Amino acid sequence: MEIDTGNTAWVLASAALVLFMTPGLAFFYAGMVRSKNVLGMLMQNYIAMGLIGVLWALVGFSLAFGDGGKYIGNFDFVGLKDIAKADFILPGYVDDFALTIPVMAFAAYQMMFAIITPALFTGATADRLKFRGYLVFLGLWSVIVYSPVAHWVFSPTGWLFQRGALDFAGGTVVHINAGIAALVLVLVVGKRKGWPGEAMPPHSLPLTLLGAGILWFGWFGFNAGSALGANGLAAQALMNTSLAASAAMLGWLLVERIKGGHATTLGAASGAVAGLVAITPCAGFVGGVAPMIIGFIAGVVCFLAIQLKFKFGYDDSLDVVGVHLVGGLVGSILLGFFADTTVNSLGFDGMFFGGGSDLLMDQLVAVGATLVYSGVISLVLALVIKATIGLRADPDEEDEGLDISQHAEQGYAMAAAGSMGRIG
Amino acid sequence: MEIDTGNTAWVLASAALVLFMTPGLAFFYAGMVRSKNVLGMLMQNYIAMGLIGVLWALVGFSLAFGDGGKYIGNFDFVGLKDIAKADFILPGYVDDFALTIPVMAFAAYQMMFAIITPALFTGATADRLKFRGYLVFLGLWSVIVYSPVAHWVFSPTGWLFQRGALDFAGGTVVHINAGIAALVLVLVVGKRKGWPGEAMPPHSLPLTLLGAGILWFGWFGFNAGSALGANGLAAQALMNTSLAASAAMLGWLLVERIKGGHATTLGAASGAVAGLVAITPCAGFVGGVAPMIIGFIAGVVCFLAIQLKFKFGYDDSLDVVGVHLVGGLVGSILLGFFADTTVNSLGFDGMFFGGGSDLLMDQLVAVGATLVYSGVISLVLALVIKATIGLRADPDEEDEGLDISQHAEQGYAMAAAGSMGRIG
Amino acid sequence: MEIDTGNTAWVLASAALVLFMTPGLAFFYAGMVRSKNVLGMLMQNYIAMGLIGVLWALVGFSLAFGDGGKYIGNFDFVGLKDIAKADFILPGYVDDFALTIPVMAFAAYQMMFAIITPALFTGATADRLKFRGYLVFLGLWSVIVYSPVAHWVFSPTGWLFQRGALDFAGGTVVHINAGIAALVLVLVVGKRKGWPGEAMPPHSLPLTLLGAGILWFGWFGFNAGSALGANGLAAQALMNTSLAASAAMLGWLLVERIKGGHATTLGAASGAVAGLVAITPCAGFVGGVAPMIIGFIAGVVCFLAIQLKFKFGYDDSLDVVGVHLVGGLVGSILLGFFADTTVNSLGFDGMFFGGGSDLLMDQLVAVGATLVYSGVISLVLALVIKATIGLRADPDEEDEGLDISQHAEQGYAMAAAGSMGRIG
Amino acid sequence: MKLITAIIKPFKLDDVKSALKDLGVAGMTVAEVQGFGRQRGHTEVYRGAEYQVDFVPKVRLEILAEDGDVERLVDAITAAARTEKIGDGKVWWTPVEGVVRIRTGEKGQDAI
Amino acid sequence: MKLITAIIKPFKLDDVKSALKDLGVAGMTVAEVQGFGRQRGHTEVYRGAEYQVDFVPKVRLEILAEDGDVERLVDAITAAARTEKIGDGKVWWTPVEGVVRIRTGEKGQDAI
Amino acid sequence: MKLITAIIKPFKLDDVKSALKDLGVAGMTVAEVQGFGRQRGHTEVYRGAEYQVDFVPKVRLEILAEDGDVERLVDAITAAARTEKIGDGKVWWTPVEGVVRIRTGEKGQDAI
Ligand SMILES: Nc1ncnc2c1ncn2[C@@H]1O[C@H](COP(=O)(O)OP(=O)(O)O)[C@@H](O)[C@H]1O
Ligand SMILES: Nc1ncnc2c1ncn2[C@@H]1O[C@H](COP(=O)(O)OP(=O)(O)O)[C@@H](O)[C@H]1O
Ligand SMILES: Nc1ncnc2c1ncn2[C@@H]1O[C@H](COP(=O)(O)OP(=O)(O)O)[C@@H](O)[C@H]1O
Repeated sequence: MEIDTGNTAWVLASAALVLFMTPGLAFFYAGMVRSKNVLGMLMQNYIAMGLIGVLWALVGFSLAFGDGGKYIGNFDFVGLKDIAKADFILPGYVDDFALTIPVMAFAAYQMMFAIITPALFTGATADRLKFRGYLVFLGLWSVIVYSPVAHWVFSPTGWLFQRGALDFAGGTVVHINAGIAALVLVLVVGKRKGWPGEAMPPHSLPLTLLGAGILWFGWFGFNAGSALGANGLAAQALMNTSLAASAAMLGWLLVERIKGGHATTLGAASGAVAGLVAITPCAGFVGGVAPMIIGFIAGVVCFLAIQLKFKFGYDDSLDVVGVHLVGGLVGSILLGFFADTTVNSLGFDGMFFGGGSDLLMDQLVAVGATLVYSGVISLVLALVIKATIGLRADPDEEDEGLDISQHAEQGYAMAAAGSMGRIG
Repeated sequence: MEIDTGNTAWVLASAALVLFMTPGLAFFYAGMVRSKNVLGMLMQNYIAMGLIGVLWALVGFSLAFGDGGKYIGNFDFVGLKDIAKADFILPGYVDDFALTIPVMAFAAYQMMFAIITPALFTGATADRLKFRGYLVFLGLWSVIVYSPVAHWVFSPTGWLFQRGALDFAGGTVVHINAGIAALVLVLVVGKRKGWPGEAMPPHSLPLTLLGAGILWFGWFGFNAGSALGANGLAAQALMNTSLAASAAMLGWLLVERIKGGHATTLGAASGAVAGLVAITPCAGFVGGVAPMIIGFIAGVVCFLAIQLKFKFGYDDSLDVVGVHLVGGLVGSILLGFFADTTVNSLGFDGMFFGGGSDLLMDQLVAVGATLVYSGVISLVLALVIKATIGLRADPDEEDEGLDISQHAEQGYAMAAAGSMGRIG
Repeated sequence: MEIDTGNTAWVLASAALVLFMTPGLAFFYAGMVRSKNVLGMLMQNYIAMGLIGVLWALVGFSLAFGDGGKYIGNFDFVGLKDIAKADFILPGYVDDFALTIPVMAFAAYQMMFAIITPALFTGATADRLKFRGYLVFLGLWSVIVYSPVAHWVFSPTGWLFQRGALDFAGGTVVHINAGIAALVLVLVVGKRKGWPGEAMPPHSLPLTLLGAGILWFGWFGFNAGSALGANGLAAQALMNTSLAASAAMLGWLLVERIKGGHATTLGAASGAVAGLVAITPCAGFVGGVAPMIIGFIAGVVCFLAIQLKFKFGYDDSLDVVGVHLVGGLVGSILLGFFADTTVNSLGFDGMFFGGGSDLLMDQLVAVGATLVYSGVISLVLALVIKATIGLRADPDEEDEGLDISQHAEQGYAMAAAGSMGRIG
Repeated sequence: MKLITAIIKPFKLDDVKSALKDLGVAGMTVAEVQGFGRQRGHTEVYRGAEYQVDFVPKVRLEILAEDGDVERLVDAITAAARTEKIGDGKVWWTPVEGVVRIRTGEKGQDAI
Repeated sequence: MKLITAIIKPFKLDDVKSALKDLGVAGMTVAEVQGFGRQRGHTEVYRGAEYQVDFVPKVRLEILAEDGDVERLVDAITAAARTEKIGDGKVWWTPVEGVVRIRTGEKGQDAI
Repeated sequence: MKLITAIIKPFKLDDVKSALKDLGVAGMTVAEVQGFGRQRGHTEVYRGAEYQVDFVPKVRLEILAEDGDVERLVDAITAAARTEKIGDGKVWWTPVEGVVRIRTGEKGQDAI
């Protein structure tokens, strides 16, 4: 199939937008931690841009999109071998799924997804990870967990794709996948010292709002870019993405207002993100007012979900489980009801559009498979690293803060006072 | 007409850029308020991304672009009904105005304009709005004021469009429309406590500069995207946009330097925004050095205009009237002189290009109609809400700051001191 | 040649991205200075968006791309004359180099390069420049140094271009050119008071990380946009850009960890930028794992290079020489080894791809010519301005900080205390 | 020599400063502090987690004064800082045994 | 009347506050300070340049108290702030000659 | 036991700290403050609105010292903090009735 410059332009722009989401996420999270941990949080996200970029080019892409059968790719494309060739065709991307963009553009676009996915769980384990241990977990998880799951769901050669499970932009691959891993990590590393008794207010909500703004912006590349072209489907996905975020913001604020008496800015930002998460699997399969319904439900459900950590006593510090895991579940499951083939003929109809329960079942299989695989492997990885390198900072390092203890830096030095001396 | 992928790619990218302008505006404003109101300001902008997105899809788009005659659309497209259909044609968008992009892309792109327009006036009423009252005003204004005016000017079926008034990207629809509403709101809610005697310095100019940078960036989508295609006209609009911002920055700083002795960073940011506002109606109708002249004049005039509030004693806190209303007027009127059909054959020639005074007259009619309609309806809305729900925070809420009083949050918690206790 | 809408869409998006890099750079630098100089730093960058935009349209573009022979353009296109014409062809852009986008888009895209290049050196002279003197240097340098060098290297009519030197997106024109000028400025204006003895820690690393994130994002426009189309080459350039940044981050952190014991967030950001700099000349000429090798080397070399300032005692305050000059050299020279015509048939093969040493020699000539020309002219300009207007703030202005002394503003006013009185 | 310390509401600083200037006070030192007392603080909510903040922002003033001036200055501060709402703050004074002006080495009352 | 001043570790503020409340202390004033002492600070590295930071964040409390209460309050603060790790801080008290409550003008012990 | 309080220029903190260390001072407490005095502040302009800022950033030091050390320490501070430009600040000392080291409960001179 011919390369289309318009489609390519949109996917290149989308790749840039998705890359920008990782700094966005970093600030969304960093604003919520205490000032002594702001750099630790930023670093845990930025390092993903470094480490995973390299791993993706070396092996990740090949394991995710190589021609290795239904369950995992292979090593044909290590170091991005061959994919730059003009006549190169990516396994499975033929007929209906034929690419109209350079495979290199597709590989770069997918790289940005690989980068941000594990960055998501840094919010759950905020303020207490040992940098070295985190780094090892990050790299291994990306290769052993992310690439296979991406293969299952995104590659036309993957078993979940072939089974008929739908995931337009990563409800399972990104959000459920990272969300369950986050829960596992939280259980393995344990609570922050002093949680929940001690007050741990966000140190800079403006940074969090900035991050949320960048996320909303970048998510257009994430979801609408997944149309892999500049067409009506991409336009629908972009519209759906924004409407879901809008409705989710309103939903979250409404419950918040009813329960707590106030509509908060943190709630507005959190609700928007919840809606963006939930619409991710649905973006290119639903239309009309469905995105608003899905978003609104996600806003309400995620707000209620984050209260569970207090009931069950797990310290999902910045609510990655409550927002990404639960939001991903909401979207992936609701898609079984709202999917509409008049929006996308390559999809299937959900229950509300005469499709019966088949799609819903396939969605549940995809969700279940991701939960089990990612949950189990993440647990093994976390336990092994905990027992060897160590996954958690020492108690006094935690008291001192990650910025000084892990990175020998401080986030802010506003004082006029020259209370430092140069020693080297 | 055929969908063009290149044009679609540019409009999708532009939609993302314009959405990103609202966070940009939020930070541009938030940096200028006192730290106790930073979240209140951010929230007033972010909530527009939530509320207006939903309203636009439900009724706003249909009222703005439905086939309801010269003065307002209709309810044909409520809930975005029908517009996703492949063969759907938007009323009036035929022949010269035929769209080469999916109507859904156009609807999403226009949604971002609807979101940011009322967000503009939050700067004028900074630090004193009651959140609930603002929310109601925001929603009603968008439906009752924004959509009709957008219909008049943007839709080829609108009376001002047909009359021959030119507004490439929203000089009247966006800036004059929001600017006059801002003035009305200021008069209705009154001054901030302590203004002008008490010092109310910006709490974080870096945030303001960040916002200005995002605005400049996003404005390329706003203006060049309004070409609804990736072509020479879009390129001209992009060039004009940047040059006007550049020249306006220099103009503002020059007067500032002459009058106050210093060129300030706030002045640089403000000047750039003034230029971006002024070039908005002109972006696709002028060429050569005209954008620099328009921008420079806007920079000078807006700086002088913001001094008026001290003379007349209205507390246009962050100078929305001075920058957006006045800047919009400067651009819309200068267009009557600088418009050049060699730049855009669908436009008309201004006085300096042999077009006589016809265009100028039409521009004045468009400006006048917008001022009157928006001014009157905004006044009625504001007075009704003031008398019912209330539009202004209580005096002690104002003293405490909007962050705590309206949203039960604080913007910054930098202190190491654990001066909080968990109660729920 | 026909205008292609897809190519145009990508170049317009890229122009926006490159413009956004200047605020990104401003924050990357501003976070590293002390809080009393944060606005001074931001202003030195933002003013480039004002001044150079105007100068570019007036003369800069014409001097860079006008038909004036091998060494400099001419005045044919002052005020952007003629270039908007549909049938206009830019000198030299024919046959293989024929543009498929509007020349106006190309001019706007190039304007963004002209803006950011001199902004780069503000990091080297942080905290001590006199605003007025800087402004004059900025304008003159852009016209007298930037435009000619851009002509030599970028224009197909330029002598270095014709000689066969390769520079895909500005390794010589942007980074070496600005880097050597930065070194000259540092030597002319001298050290900051108290350097190196006194501690001058970054006042807000989150701002620096934000800037780095924006730079990485915008750099896709900078490098991939330089393909001037949305095609396989652009995709390769985008991939290379991201991979080089990733690998450089790892390289920098590795040395840092080995030498200092810690991997720092400032190091992660700095390493990424070093990689982005080094890949700039190579982005469209290398493939496979080459970008990772180039990036990794740049990360290591730049980290070591910045230590030199302590040995030789020049106060390159934010390491512009160490990162941009050295990084630019690393990339431009390594290109002589890694260039691969299977990636780009308009390039040449480097030593590792059977091309012999010709390309390396041409690269050295291009580097040398840029170093000499930019170095000499920058020195003359700096000395003349120092002797006349003055280039450095007075000692007590430096103590007070640039924000108050140069701009009569302060960056942050977090205090609740009303310690100010209104006087005008 | 005495040291007068006052805890006042931040927005009253300007008034107090002027009042003291009018009485010929040449200098003072001010700090941002947090006060705990009868004046109640506020509550904050983050994602449903509610916090009680007992501390309210205050400004702390220190004024070195000659023994004879204390009463006048204390009265002036009290008058200027009063809003008659809870939280107006306190003024107290303590003995000072010696003062030196760093610039000149002047001692005692010449130092202030 | 006395003024008790205490330098404590920031995360101990809540405990100290409660301890004092339990003893009926109606108010106090708190400030963020930097302490230098036996407790070592930390090092920071920026692009290879290494800095030694000798100061550690502390919280400074001031409590006006009647003469008779000083001992009890000092003991309470000491007990509540103690971690037995270096850097716990100091408590000291100084004489106060007079106090006024700004809101009411009340003097002496009625003022606190 | 005495409490020495000094108001100095921020950039002088390092020098003063070293000077005190050399005299065997084991600890001190430092705070950021704003000073008002002979040294003039600066003006700021925001969109044409001009403000006068009378306060200049200063650093406030507190050092608990034995009676016999006061003079030496005051002289050392004065010498180290002096720039001979207006705004160098003040040093004063006040009586302290008791000190406790929180960690150990040690009292008086053993506490510092
Ligand atoms: N015993 C005390 N010691 C030190 N400071 C106190 C004391 N009591 C009150 N303060 C300070 O005075 C401020 C005002 O006191 P508060 O009891 O709230 O109101 P009021 O002074 O009107 O009775 C408090 O915020 C605190 O900073
Ligand atoms: N001589 C002193 N004068 C004033 N403050 C002091 C003095 N010595 C110590 N401090 C304060 O007490 C804090 C704790 O002192 P330090 O010597 O570190 O531990 P400890 O009190 O356990 O011996 C210091 O950080 C400082 O704020
Ligand atoms: N009477 C005073 N009481 C308390 N602090 C004072 C007093 N006078 C001056 N100061 C402090 O000393 C600082 C320097 O005083 P200033 O008059 O500016 O210069 P100098 O000490 O050289 O005469 C002031 O900024 C203020 O912090």
